[in-house]
Amino acid sequence: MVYLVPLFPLLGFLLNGLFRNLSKSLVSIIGCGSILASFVISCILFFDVRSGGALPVQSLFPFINIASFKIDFAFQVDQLSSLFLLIITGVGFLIHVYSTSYMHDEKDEHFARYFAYLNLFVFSMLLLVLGANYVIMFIGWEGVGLCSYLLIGYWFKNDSYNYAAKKAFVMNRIGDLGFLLGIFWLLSKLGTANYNDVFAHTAQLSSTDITGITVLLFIGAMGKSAQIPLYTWLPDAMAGPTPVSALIHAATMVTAGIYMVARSNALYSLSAVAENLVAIVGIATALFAATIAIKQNDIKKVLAYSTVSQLGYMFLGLGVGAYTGAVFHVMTHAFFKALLFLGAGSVIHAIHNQQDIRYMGGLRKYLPVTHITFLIGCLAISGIPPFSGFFSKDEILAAAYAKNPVYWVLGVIGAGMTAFYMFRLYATTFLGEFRGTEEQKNHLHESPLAITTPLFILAVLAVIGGFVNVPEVFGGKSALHNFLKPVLTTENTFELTSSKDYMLMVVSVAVAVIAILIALAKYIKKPELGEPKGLGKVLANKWYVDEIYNALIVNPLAALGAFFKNVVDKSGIDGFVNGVGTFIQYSSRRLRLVQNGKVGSYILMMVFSLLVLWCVFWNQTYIVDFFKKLF
Amino acid sequence: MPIQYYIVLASALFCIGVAGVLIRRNAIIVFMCIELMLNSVNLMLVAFSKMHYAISSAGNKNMPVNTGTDAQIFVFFIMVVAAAEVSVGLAIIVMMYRNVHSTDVNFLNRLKN
Amino acid sequence: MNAIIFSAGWGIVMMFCSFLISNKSSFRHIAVVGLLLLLVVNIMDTNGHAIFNINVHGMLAYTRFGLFFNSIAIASTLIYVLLTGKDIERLGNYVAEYFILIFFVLCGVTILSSYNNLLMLFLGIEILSIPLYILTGSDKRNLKSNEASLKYFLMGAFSTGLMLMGIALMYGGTATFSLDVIRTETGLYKGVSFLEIIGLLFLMVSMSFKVSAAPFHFWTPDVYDGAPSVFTSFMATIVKVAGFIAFLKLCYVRMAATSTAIDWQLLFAVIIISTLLFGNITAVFQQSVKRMLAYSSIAQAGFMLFALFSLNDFASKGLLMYSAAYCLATIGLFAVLVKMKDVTFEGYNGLAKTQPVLAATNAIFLFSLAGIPLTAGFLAKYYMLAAVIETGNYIWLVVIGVLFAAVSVYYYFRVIQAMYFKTGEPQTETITGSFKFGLIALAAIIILIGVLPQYLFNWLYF
Amino acid sequence: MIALLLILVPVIGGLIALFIKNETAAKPFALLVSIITLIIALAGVYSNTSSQLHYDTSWIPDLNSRFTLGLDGLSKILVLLTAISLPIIITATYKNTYAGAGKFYGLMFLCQAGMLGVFLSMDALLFYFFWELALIPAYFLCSIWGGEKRIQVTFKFFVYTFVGSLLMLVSILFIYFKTADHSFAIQSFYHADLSASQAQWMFWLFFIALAIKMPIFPFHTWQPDTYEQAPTAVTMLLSGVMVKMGVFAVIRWLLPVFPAASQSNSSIIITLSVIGMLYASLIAIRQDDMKRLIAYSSIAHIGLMCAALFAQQKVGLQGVLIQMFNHGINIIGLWIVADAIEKQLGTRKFSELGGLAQKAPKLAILFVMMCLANVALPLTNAFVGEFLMFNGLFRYNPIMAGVAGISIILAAVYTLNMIQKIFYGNTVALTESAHDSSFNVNAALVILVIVVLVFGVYPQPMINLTQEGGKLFISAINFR
Amino acid sequence: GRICTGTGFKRKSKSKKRTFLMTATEILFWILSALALFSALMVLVSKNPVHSVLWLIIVFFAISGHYILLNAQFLAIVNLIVYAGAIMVLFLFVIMLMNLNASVEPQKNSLIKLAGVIAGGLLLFVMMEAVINANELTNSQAAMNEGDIGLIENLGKVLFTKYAVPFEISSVLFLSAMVGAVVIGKKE
Repeated sequence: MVYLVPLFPLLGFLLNGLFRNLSKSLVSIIGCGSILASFVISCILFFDVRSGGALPVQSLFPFINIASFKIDFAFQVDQLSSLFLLIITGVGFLIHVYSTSYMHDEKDEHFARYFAYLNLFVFSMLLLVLGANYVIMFIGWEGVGLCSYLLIGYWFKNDSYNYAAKKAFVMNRIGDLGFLLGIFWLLSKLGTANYNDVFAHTAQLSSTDITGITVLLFIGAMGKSAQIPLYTWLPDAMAGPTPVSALIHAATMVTAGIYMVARSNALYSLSAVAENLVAIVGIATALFAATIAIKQNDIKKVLAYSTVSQLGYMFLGLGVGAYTGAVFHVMTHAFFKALLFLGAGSVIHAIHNQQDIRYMGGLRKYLPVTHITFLIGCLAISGIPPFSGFFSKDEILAAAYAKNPVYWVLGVIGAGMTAFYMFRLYATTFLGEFRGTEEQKNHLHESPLAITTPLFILAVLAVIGGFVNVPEVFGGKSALHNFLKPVLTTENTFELTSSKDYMLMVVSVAVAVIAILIALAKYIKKPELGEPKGLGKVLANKWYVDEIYNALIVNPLAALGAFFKNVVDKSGIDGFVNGVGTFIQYSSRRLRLVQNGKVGSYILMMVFSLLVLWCVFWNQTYIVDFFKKLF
Repeated sequence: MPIQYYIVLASALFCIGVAGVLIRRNAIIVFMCIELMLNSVNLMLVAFSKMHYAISSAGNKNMPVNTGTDAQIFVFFIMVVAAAEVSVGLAIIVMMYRNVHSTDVNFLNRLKN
Repeated sequence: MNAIIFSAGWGIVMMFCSFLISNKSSFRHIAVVGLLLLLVVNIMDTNGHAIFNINVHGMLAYTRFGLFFNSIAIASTLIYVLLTGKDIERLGNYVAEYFILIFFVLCGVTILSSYNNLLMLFLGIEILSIPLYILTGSDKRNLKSNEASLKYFLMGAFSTGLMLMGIALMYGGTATFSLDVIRTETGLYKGVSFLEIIGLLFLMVSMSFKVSAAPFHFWTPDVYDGAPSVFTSFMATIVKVAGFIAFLKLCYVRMAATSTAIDWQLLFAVIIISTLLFGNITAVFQQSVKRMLAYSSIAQAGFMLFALFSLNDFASKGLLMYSAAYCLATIGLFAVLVKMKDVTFEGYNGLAKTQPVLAATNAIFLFSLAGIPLTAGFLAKYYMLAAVIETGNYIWLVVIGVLFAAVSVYYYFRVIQAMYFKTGEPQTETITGSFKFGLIALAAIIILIGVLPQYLFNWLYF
Repeated sequence: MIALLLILVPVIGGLIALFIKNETAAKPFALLVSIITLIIALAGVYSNTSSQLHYDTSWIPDLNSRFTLGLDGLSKILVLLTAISLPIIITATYKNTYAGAGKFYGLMFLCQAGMLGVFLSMDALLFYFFWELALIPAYFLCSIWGGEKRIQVTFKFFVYTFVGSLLMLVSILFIYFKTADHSFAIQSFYHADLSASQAQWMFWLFFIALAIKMPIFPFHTWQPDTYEQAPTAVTMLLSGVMVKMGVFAVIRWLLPVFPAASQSNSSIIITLSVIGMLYASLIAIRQDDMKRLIAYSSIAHIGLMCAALFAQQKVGLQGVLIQMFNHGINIIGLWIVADAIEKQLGTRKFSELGGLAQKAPKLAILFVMMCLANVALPLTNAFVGEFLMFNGLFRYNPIMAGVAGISIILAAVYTLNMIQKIFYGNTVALTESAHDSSFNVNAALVILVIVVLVFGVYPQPMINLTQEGGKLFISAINFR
Repeated sequence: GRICTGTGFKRKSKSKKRTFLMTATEILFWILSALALFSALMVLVSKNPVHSVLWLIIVFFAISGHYILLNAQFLAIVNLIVYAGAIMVLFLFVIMLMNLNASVEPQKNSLIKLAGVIAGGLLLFVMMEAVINANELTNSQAAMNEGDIGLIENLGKVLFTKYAVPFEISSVLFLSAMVGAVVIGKKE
């Protein structure tokens, strides 16, 4: 019954996609229903796994079955994947419900198209998670990339959106290339891509192999999970409808990289190089994105960069071997980041697609539910106990400390920045006075039930989500940890004295709280954000990374293409080819003048040719030798 | 007489003929030079015939030999053919003269390139 | 022997007809009858039924090869007369005489295909040439025709002079005119006489002249261009090919024998390259199809020279193959060309629209000349290349030849482009149904040979 | 018998079609013939009785060349492609009007016959015959019904390929004389004993012909012009099938006949191919003309095939075998859309198009599908092929594979460019009045999309089909 | 006259010794050769075609003289009759008919003339090479005024036995020449 999980979204996609002019209500029912169905099944599966351990690998049919290797279209449901199934289908369902109302203004066929894309996305994501080998994972991997492309460019009339979509796809493609090469490496060394076989035969791989494979795979993760240097697509991806951002660019797709690394922990744990790379890239991204987030004015951009930064945290966790922590954070992050995005969506919805926080403020009284839930989200992401974010982030930081205190320090700084920009956002959006136009003000209203319900549910999850993995220090028994143990075999276990552990927590929380207070103090006093200058300007312009990329990679390539097209191809190669023809014509025009129509000269030439023949004969030996040498 | 003398003489005549063909423009003179070439060939052939005759007769003294007759017959045929050629050639030259009142080989020069 | 006597005899018969019969068109029919008869007796001869048993004293030697070539030549002439006979009649009031001369030329051809003595070679060449001087000039009021015949005559006579000098020197070296010399290792003529080599050099030149191999080809374009198209067709095909057969025999016997002292292959390589060069390159820029065909005939000669270059089984078979393919295609092309009022490339513009049959058949003939597969021309070229490759060395020569073949496509396809892809109002003479039928039949033969050459090859064992 | 029928039916059908005067009669007839051919091909693909699949009769005993046709795993896949492509092409261009449609379709069939012959023939001389036979009709098709610059462009195409094939002929002849029994039979060719240096020379003579046909990097310039000028139906045939002749010939003839030489030259050729991939992709990014863009993308894809072949890995070979089919299907789909757009709006310039998705949603969806196949997205047919080919290349040389891999990124760039510039964005003056594609176009595209998805999700049948061909090739390599 | 026998070396040494005692044959040989060459040159240089013809006739006479020296009387006679008699008269006749007297012929420019001379000279050189390299000739003689192969009796016998076929075939040549002359010459 595993195959049912992806089957329902697929059906939903086909129904909504092929019959384009269904009524909105029907579309919504199909769209949400399919996800709900697979959610139910996922739950069943989850509890099966919980009780009976991982299910056996189910092979549907041979996908590529040739002499050198055999790749099945197989599904693998174990602790890890079942957990992700829950997250995907659960959060996915909520967001579908949310979308029914959020996208209600769209034309019928576009509405259907939207849900078709969304279902297709869920399908590919499930494929990614369920796949029992890297190839199937890669199929889902590129599938989700495609869906994000389609959904970012959902409003295809707007060219800038299309560019954003294209950028997302291409950057993902860069990562995918790395992923693909990694798979090739695996196949050429082990002749298999099944997780179980690979992890069983890691012994056959030399250290270089492992490092190469893991690094290549991680490049794939960089692309998908928006890590330095391939992160720039994610903020632009905010061009898509907000629910999409919530689902794809916050809750699920971007965590695919974490899933992949966690899934192949057996490999990563064998290569120190790879682990450090992951950790460093992770922490670097976390800080870098956080700095940028501080100066963004677009509500979704802020959230986007915070997502990038949070993903950085997760990779930090992976890098330091706290796989559970990372997965844990994925879960909690899914809750609160989805919550935040949906909240932002509700806000945007309320004030007619205004996304700039400079023209918001004082929404507290207009959107109470949104306000509360959003606040919860902020607290959760800032890591304030007892909200879910606290537990997951704390686990990562603790592991980081155990690995290398420097990581921890940086992590805490990042946490502080996170708290700061989140509450900057909160304050400028909900507190103070409304700074928008009058008629916007008049239309301000709380969003309908279809929007608020998901907010509410997610809020609840964001609050209690953390308790699934209460660490021992609080007398918890880190349930998730134990649950995932069979998969995350190489989790590196560290011992911290409980006092030190407490100390770490206190410090991080304190930093967060201080940051929050500063933010509130700063932005309640003067919520108007002036033009940034100095460093602020640089941050506001995202460290000019896009510009640098354009200058260093995009434009040179374009120029090269133009050079090839206009110079090398036209004048160079084709010029040469045509040149041969022209040369023959020219020589023809010259040579025919020999035929001057005078008998005398004809005979003269005959006589001379006779003499030439004579000379050839006279020197025949030399000439023949010459040719012998030549050929 | 040493055969070389004859070869040289005939070749000389031949080459004079060739040169004549090359440097004269009057079709008739050119044609005459060609005839001169033919005659030099004839002379050479006869010389060779006698040379081979001498050789083979030296080979066997007592009985008469007729080596070299072929060459003289050949000369005879050359003359025959030359006569035929002359009749046609002169006819052509006359035809051309009728049309353009010239026997200059370069006068008609429409066919070129 | 049959062919020689009958061709000469039928010529004389027609001489009498010429003043007995006044109706022009009847001569054509008589000629056709004669040619058929000729074909029959020749095939009889091929199968060993000689009508006259004459002691030729080794002047002539009959090989199956030569006789088979006779059949090809006669058959081609037959097709030629059938296709273009009418146009010969449009050429003044000496119709009978033209046919007579054609028969005499055939007599020369048959001599050349079976000569075994330099004297016969000389006579054959002359019998071949003298009627051609006249046919070239047969359009008496036309200055081009006059010029052509004068040039042809003067240069022809000159080359005859060279040939005779060559023969004389060879005689000096070997004391005989017969082709097969008894080369004793003892006595006077031991080894290879230098005189003979020089003589062969002269002979080579004059034969190259006859087959219009560069750099002795200069007469060809002018003469072919100036002569009346109907006779150009005849000259360019049967006569030229006959020259090749004679040359081939010379190579087989004398040059092969002297090859110890002189590397004939090298000399031929020089001649081949220059021939391909002059023929192909110069043809590219021509404006008149007729003159283009003249140059193309030089180019084709370049390919036939491959046979003389590599004297092996492929060579002789291939030369026959080539002569058949080349004759048929060229005759067809000229048959169409004669019907065109304007023989420049522009004259052919849009022929496919007005005269689809002419255009289609013409295209097939051109394909054959260009050596596109499924036509006889391809197999012909194939054999030539094969012959050279079989000799093992001079592969680069093959590559060069192939490249020039590609160049040849350029000018052949210009005609096709004109006929099919360009628009225009081509002016043609009135085309009779029978003429179209003849063309189609000719094209069919070419295709047949190209697809199933075996039917031709079954004859080719000798 | 089937093998013979496969050639006879198009030939006869074509010859008949040549003489059909009026258009209304010609089109149904053409469709009929093509479908009959397809049925025969399917029968051939699914039958395993060698008496059916092989045909052998004396042809030119004098040259020791026989009329030998054989339908093995290698040729089956391509025969299938050839047979499928024609009905689709005819359907897709059913509404186009050609002056003298009868001749048009007649020539199409002759061309098809030639290509089928190339794929089937097991005799070198026969192979060469069909090789040329396929070329001539294509030449006429392009020159008569092509665009305004057709004559020069097509002539360039013809001469270019003709030079190549003549060089190939020289090589074939040379090998012929080196075979033990002086025959053109493929097996004796595989056993011909050439000295190393000879093999080198002949290898290059042979390869150049194929390189021009495929085309490989420095020999490619004829292709964009020809594809641009030729009538789209013909372009489909050329790019969909004829290009495969080159790849096929490499597998069937070049590698087995010159194993050593192909080994020693593989690095050069792979480098060339990879350069060509990047080069073509970069140019494609800068194209403003839809047809030229597709042409260049085709060059890139073919480059990958060639590289994968000369990597000489079983995996890569397997990929090439199925990719030949897939690439044919995909590119035909792209051409169909290009044709539909050009026929409707009269331009192929991106700069003059835009926002078509609003006016022609069906076309947009189908086109996007084809494009995804073109960028080898998983679950489209191309993915499997490229996956295997890159895999083979990787086994040959990881760095090379990495460099070549850049082209899949670039492919995404130019393909998405194309989609965006034609279908997305706001409508422009030209596309304001546009309407959706006609039924026949949709039908053809839908068929293609189904093929794309089916073989994308479940490629195993095709793999099984080609396994045999792979074996043949591998064993041939192991001969000496 | 005297019959030269013996090897060329002896002869040469003899002639070296007593050059003042040349035999009549030798004297005649040298005179005739000189005459032939001189008048052949005159054929080229003389402006007036008629003169060229006359010079050419003299050349033919000289050559006939050589034939007689070589004891080929038949050819000598035929040469006189056919060439000097028939052919040259025909030439003369045509020239008269067109009254091409002196200097109607436009001269070629001297460059071409030079080229022609050079070509002729080089050709001569080539043939000299042949003579020098043909070592079998070093000491071979052309039998002067002896041997009866050149007599009509012998020639006739051979001509009508061994050479009957070519003889007959040459008639075809004459026929075609005749027809040709008619076709070309006759007024329309």
